[in-house]
Amino acid sequence: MIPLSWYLILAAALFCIGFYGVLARRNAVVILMSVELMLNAVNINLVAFWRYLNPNDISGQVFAIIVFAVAAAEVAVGLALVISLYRNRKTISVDEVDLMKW
Amino acid sequence: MSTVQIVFLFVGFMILLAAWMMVSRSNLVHSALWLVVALFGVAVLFVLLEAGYLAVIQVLVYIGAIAILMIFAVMLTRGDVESLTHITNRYAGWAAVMGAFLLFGLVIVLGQWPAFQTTSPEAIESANPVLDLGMAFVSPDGFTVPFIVASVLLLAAFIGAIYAAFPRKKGE
Amino acid sequence: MGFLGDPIKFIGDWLKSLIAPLNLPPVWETFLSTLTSVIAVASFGLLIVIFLIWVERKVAARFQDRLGPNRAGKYGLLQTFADMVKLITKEDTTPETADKVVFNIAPVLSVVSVLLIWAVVPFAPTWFGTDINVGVLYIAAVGSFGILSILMAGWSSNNKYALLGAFRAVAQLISYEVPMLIMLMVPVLLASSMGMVDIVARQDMWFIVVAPLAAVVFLISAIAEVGRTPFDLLEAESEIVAGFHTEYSGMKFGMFFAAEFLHIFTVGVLFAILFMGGWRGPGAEQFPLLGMVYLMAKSTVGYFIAIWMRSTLPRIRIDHMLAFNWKFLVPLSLAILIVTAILHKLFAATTLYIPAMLVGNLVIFLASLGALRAVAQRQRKQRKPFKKRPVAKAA
Amino acid sequence: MLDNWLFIGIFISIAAVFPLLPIVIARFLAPRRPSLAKQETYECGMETVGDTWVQFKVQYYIYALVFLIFDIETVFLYPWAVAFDVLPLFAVFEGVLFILILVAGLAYAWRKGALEWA
Repeated sequence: MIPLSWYLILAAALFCIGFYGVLARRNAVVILMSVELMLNAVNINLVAFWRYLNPNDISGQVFAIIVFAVAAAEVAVGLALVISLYRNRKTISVDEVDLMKW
Repeated sequence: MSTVQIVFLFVGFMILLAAWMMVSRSNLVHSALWLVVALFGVAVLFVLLEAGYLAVIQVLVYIGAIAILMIFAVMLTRGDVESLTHITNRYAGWAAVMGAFLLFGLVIVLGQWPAFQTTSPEAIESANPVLDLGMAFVSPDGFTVPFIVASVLLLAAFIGAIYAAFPRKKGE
Repeated sequence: MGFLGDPIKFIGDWLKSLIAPLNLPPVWETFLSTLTSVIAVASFGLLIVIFLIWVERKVAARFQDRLGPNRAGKYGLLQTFADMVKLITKEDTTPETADKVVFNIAPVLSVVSVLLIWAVVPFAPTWFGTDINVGVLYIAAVGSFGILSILMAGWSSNNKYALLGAFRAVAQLISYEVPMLIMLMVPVLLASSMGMVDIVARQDMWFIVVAPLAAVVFLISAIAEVGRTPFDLLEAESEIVAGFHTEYSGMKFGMFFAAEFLHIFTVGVLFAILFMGGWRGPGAEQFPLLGMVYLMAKSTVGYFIAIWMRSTLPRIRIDHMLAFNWKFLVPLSLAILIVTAILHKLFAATTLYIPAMLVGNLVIFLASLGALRAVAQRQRKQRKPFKKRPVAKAA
Repeated sequence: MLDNWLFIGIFISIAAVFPLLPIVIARFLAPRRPSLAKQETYECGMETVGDTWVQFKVQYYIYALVFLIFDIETVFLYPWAVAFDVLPLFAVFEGVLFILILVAGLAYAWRKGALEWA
């Protein structure tokens, strides 16, 4: 069988790639995609913990499903804001959205 | 090396490659398609973890809905011409350093945790995990409150997203 | 029993005896037997398309008072092979500006998405590809690859019509997936399982009897998922050239075409499994072959209705079609789900079960008819009076 | 359980090979005489004007959004439907409540006119 550590390292690497994407990219849509990657990394961890440490308690899966719901809500509102931003400012580059600085 | 391990390594490599391509492509649609590959890989991991229901909803929700939503959003915003030339902001180098540092730290911290050494899981006793899931969602000593709160959260996201995305009528 | 009793088992045993002397490790044996059954199921799916294309052309021709294909072979049976040869030897052009990789993946993905459904179809009591305990949701999930393939095809063509067609297609497909998902829940609820094998096994009473409205709504939304007339806004030849596959030619176009034909029959198969008892019928338990015949015969019901609708109804305008879905089918399907759930809980295993279900369905049906009537009357009142146009005089 | 999924894993690869075969065969059999006119974007013989990436209506996004919300709803409701026979009556009403809360969202979208195409 696969050791638990493989899953955890893979999830950590995926999380870090998403983290880099969030910090480095300028395009708001890609930032949201990177957030999805991070949430998926978390989900891998949750399910791996459920499977390896406590497989006969269903709460690990329930938690993962709640993460699904949260991810969907986040993406729906996030993209709606991006579209609204584009409509008003004609850009979705987060570098140029600096109204709050004034 | 068992067969399952080879499958895992292959899928894991595919996920990381796809994730990296996703954050480094300048073409936004390509980014979204690489995201789909990565998400599909995660679904395969769920299968390996014997969480079939999660694998299926991973495909249904992420590939069927979220990826489509992403591509629609890309099309609606047309992409900045500028961002095709330099796709990262000026902190990209620092972000890479911080990401690598984070990965390093995570692996170190995880390595000191005793459960990190777990190699083989116990068998799942439940005959039908999906049924257990359904019971857990609605039984009073289970997850009734999260179940209802999830629907309220979705309602809030629904209304909020429509309010934000829908163009205002004049005088509103 | 021998060959006629259970041909698949017969052939399987024969194949096993063939590889037995090789003394392969058990992993390889599992792999080989799985591979064989995969190839069997998948090629059955693809071979049946060749036949279906002929059937559909014949039936559609009869609706239009034509003969249909009748030159190539007896009754034109070889027509599809002729078409295949034609498609294979046609030049395959790729537009210069297209995104080549995505452009080439899309048609393959579209066939894969339909073919994957066949992995969980129970053909007969002991014949099924695999029985995963999330079968119904699996069907919905692989459908999302089809949606993705359309988006990929439309975007990578770098053609305004293709992109527009893809967007309209996806808007339609995701809209009609909502009532389909909700209606798939009704058999799951009645059978208390998501496995396709279980769902068939629990249908001592066909589910179409206890949930007729659910069956109808499922069929409508599933046909819309395929994108055939009257829901063929994906292609809409007269409006957006040929929709998302405008730029495709040769065999790649043929793949989209095959996927569509296979999909429409798959809808019939799913309808038969979920609502009409699948392979169940007299004698099917003893002779799996008979079960297969029953399943195919039942599948033609949904399939025939789809062809019938295609050759009878005109295309629906896109705003009407989406409004029909969101303002009628989705609320209706939610109402059906709630009523079915409550009635099933209250009356299951009592003698009143079937009458109660039927009354519940009838009430929803009448209420939805009343709602449609009220809307139609209101629209009629709002409409401006019709102006008489001058009629050209006969010379 | 993994055996069942092995079947699907192999099925995916075979299902990808099957449609690839005729395409590859066609590559060898079909003539290939590319010319500029053939490889142009086909827009009914007209020359293409402007960028392909035209501005789309926000309506498409709204439909995808409603779809996403209902998708997640089914994720919660399918386990409920599977466990249906063993659930007590109040649990049935919990599921109904879950549906009704989301119907409120649909009603909002309807009133706001977000479901209109035009």
